Amino acid sequence: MDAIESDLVIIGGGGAGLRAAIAAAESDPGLSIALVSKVVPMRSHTVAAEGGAAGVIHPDDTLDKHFEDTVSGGDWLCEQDVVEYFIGQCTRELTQLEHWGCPWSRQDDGNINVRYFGGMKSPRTWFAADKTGFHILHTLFQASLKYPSIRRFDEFFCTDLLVEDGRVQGVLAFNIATGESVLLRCKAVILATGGASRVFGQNTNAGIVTGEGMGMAYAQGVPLRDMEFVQWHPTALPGSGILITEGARGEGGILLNKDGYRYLQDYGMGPLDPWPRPRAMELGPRDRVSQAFWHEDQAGRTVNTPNGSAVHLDLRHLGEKKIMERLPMIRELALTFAATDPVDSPIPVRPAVHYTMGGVPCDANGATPLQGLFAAGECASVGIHGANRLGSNSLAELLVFGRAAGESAARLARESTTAPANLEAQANEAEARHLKMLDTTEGERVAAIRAEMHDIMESGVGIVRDAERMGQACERLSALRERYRRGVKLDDRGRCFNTEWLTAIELGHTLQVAEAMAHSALARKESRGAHLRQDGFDKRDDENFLCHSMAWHQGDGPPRIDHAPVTITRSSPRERIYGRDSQPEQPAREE
Amino acid sequence: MSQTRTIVIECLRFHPETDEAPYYQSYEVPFTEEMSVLEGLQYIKDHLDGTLTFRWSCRMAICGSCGCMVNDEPVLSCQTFLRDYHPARIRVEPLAHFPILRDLAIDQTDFLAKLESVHPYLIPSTGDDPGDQPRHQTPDQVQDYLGYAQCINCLLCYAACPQYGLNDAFTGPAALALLHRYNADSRDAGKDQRMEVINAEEGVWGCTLVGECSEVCPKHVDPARAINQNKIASTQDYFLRFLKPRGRR
Amino acid sequence: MNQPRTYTRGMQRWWLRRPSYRFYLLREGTSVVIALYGLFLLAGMAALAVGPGAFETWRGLLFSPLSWLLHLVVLAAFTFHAWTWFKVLPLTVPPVKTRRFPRGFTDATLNRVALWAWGVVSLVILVAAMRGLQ
Amino acid sequence: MKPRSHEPIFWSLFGGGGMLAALVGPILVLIIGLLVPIGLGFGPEAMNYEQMRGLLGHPMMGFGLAILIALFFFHAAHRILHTLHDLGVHASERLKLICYGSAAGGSALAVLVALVLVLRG
Repeated sequence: MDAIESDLVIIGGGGAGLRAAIAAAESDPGLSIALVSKVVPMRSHTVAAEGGAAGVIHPDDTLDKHFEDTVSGGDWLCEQDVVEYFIGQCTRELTQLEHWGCPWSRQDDGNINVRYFGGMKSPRTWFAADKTGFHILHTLFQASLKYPSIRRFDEFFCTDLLVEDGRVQGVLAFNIATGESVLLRCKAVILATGGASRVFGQNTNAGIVTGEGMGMAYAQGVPLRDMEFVQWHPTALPGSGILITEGARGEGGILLNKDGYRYLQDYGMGPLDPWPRPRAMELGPRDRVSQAFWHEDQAGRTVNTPNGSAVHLDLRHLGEKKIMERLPMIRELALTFAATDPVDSPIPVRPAVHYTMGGVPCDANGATPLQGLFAAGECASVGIHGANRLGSNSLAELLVFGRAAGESAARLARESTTAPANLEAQANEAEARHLKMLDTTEGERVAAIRAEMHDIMESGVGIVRDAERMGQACERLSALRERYRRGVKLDDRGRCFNTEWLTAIELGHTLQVAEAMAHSALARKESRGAHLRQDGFDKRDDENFLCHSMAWHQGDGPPRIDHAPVTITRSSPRERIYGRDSQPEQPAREE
Repeated sequence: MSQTRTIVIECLRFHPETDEAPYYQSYEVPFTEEMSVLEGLQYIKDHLDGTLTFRWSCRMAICGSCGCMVNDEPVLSCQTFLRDYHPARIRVEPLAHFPILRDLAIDQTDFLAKLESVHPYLIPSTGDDPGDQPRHQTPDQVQDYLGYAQCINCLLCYAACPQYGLNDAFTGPAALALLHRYNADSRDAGKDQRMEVINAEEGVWGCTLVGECSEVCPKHVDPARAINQNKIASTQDYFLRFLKPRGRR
Repeated sequence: MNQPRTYTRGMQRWWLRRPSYRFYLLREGTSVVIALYGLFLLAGMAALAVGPGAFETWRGLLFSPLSWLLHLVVLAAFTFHAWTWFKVLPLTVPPVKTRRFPRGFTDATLNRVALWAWGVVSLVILVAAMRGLQ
Repeated sequence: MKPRSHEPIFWSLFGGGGMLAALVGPILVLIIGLLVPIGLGFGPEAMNYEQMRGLLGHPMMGFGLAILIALFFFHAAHRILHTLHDLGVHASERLKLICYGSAAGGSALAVLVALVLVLRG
């Protein structure tokens, strides 16, 4: 097995990984940095983010408002000290991107333009038309090319963290093209592997968002935090799950049921007038808007499409000029994937899984409970999203905490004096375990196990949950993991570019993440943010559940769930009100 | 669900461990109205033949992973639909002009090296320190380069460019368009550094304006325009360099 | 780390792969006709310089029916060249001086300008020739 | 540092020839090759020896035509060289010399002839 020495290994080449790499390279040019990703960095899922990134810059906006929106949006499950740090860094990071060349949309006078997103008191979302993630990712990738100390390992698939003496000291990866394994020795590792939305069938995410980064940490005894909080984005295309940005509503789009009625007014986000205004109606938070869809669907007031029920997202009143200026990709996506031109007709949309609020717990420096391991981006649970993430906070998160993790990991690597451990035995054992899969001739196909996982999660751990169905999901996942262990039958036995094999390894991690989600959900006997129960626990219960869920890996068995306290600094839990409380004197959009 | 029909997908196959040369293999794939070529390939991988290898990720035409040749046309397989070919069979091959790694997956290292060669980042003029404020840039100034900033690096333009196929030293459409994107940015002052890339034989002069790069670009980047405008720039630079003060090349 | 073995397909008869490639080669091929026509004009000039006899031979060649038919082909080639030339012209013209063309100035505008220029120049030459070469 | 290409010289000549061939080529072919021979709009004596001597004896016309022919040659030399590359005959130094050399030779000849015509008046 080849071994490569570097000071720092970053797993994942998306927004968080690239930002971390640049931060590490800038903080110490002498440091050797390995950026390892299973895809070439610009293919990472950051590329698909559409609407924008939050940063206080509008004259009406304040850091306090950003704090309040984030904490109330997260239903008070946020780490408030971390949120405090976060809101203070966002604008600086978005400005940094501007200096690197990001083509932010501008006002006529050349200043940065911002738009409203759901749950915001003031316009705060920096955007680059409706391809914000695309522009951020490419800007970061291209900027990263300036730093000779960043060595990229494109299309290398990481499978295991190697821990010795209680510290992460290496990573086992496979070069996808050749199938050869490589041992990446290092003094610190940053996980920047993204979320796990592909645990569900109906999702807005790329095929690579499979949660194996979380799985790798989990397998090493790091708990997964708040995994029950899964975000459904309210507007995705039925069937494909392709995302229609919240920016569409930020620009003035409205949601209609089959009777052409703006149903959100019936779900605590009204009254309708005056419109538009912030934190109301279509500018409500994602959890509430998605949950309202579920109720409309139950009541039979949704539209039937060949791919299931939907409601209408109507942009017609914006006019072609504004749609082409602000939402050009949305128009293209609707035309290509839904045969609908939003200039002429409403787009059919429905909720789909979009984001994993939980993940590997870490502090504001990205440090996880495991020595030498840092996390940033969607795979991390740094604590700013709580029970429901506000749109635009995740792109800002990538930058703020990508940089923080990069700098602190660099510091650790620089100061580390421990002699390199002997990792060969561990690496060889892990490699042998993965290679053994190539010899399995009995068992089920990858696709069959994956499809069943989707079915279990969709039916058991959906938008609205109850103990019975969550319990069934837990049992079925346990059985499914057992079937996975018994063997996955591969058609492909070669080493070169064997994506079937790597997908099978990946699926092992994904199944564990799914299990952590289901068990965490079952253990939370209340409703909060995106976790909505119908079985008598339909209210928030601050007395018993104002706390994080922690899922602990237990080998082949189901996870152990316990709870950890939440840091509250200056905002005590209150009722979470949208609609009627929201500054009716202030117009939501400027023309 | 809409009605299911069947289409024959013929895929180029090549496995570096066992095959001397590529061959074709056909699969019968049931499909519905909204199924893309990518979903057809995924059906094959999931249900018929797990050895078929291809790249994909976002399935919404933004990550640039899934480019391939469908009936000799470079396309993103995620936004190309099986219904448009039925009842004829379709032939799916890896992107033309690139070395084949395996089946539909090509080796993109050459492109990545070219991307890096064009200094694809903002080079501000010295002494221009915006501090912690964003620079100003009017919507019109954004428009000057925004079109060229839409490239998703899907490589369809390279697969459409016979000049790249004939001589892979050519820097090629996407990389040169990206170069132009930064040159056209009002915040940038790095033209001189990039001129060397433009002026080289393998720079803009590798292009004979076949024009297909712009035709096949799924994001309407128009690399042909970027390259050919820079032929004028390079020509000016060639003749006017003698007039420039010494020290500036 | 080992480099993976790859397979590179050749460019044999690449122009058969797409109709647009054949169109491109046809476009490039017009240059042969342009060269031959240049030679033909040069021959006429040279004949003119040599003397009346030589020029009459050249003019006789020009007035032969075969020449007339060949000139039909030459005209087709030149016209095709002109069409393709003007079509790609907008791609090669950078926005000069002002950095930006005025709003509404598109490729189609430039194509129209080129077409008008072509028409005017052709008309002027035709009228001049009809006046001067009687 | 990548060596600078000398293509701008040849590309400029190619571009000039292409532009002229597009702008005036079709009408010249139409007049000289098609209309004059059949006498459409022109008399039977159009383009006779005397007339043409008079016309091309003028420096503007004589040298003008020579330059037009020269640019046609360079336009063609450039495209032919690249098309040969497209067809698999790669541009060696010798091939470049042949292509641009012939164009240069033809151009020199055209200018020489024009000079003779102009000097003789």
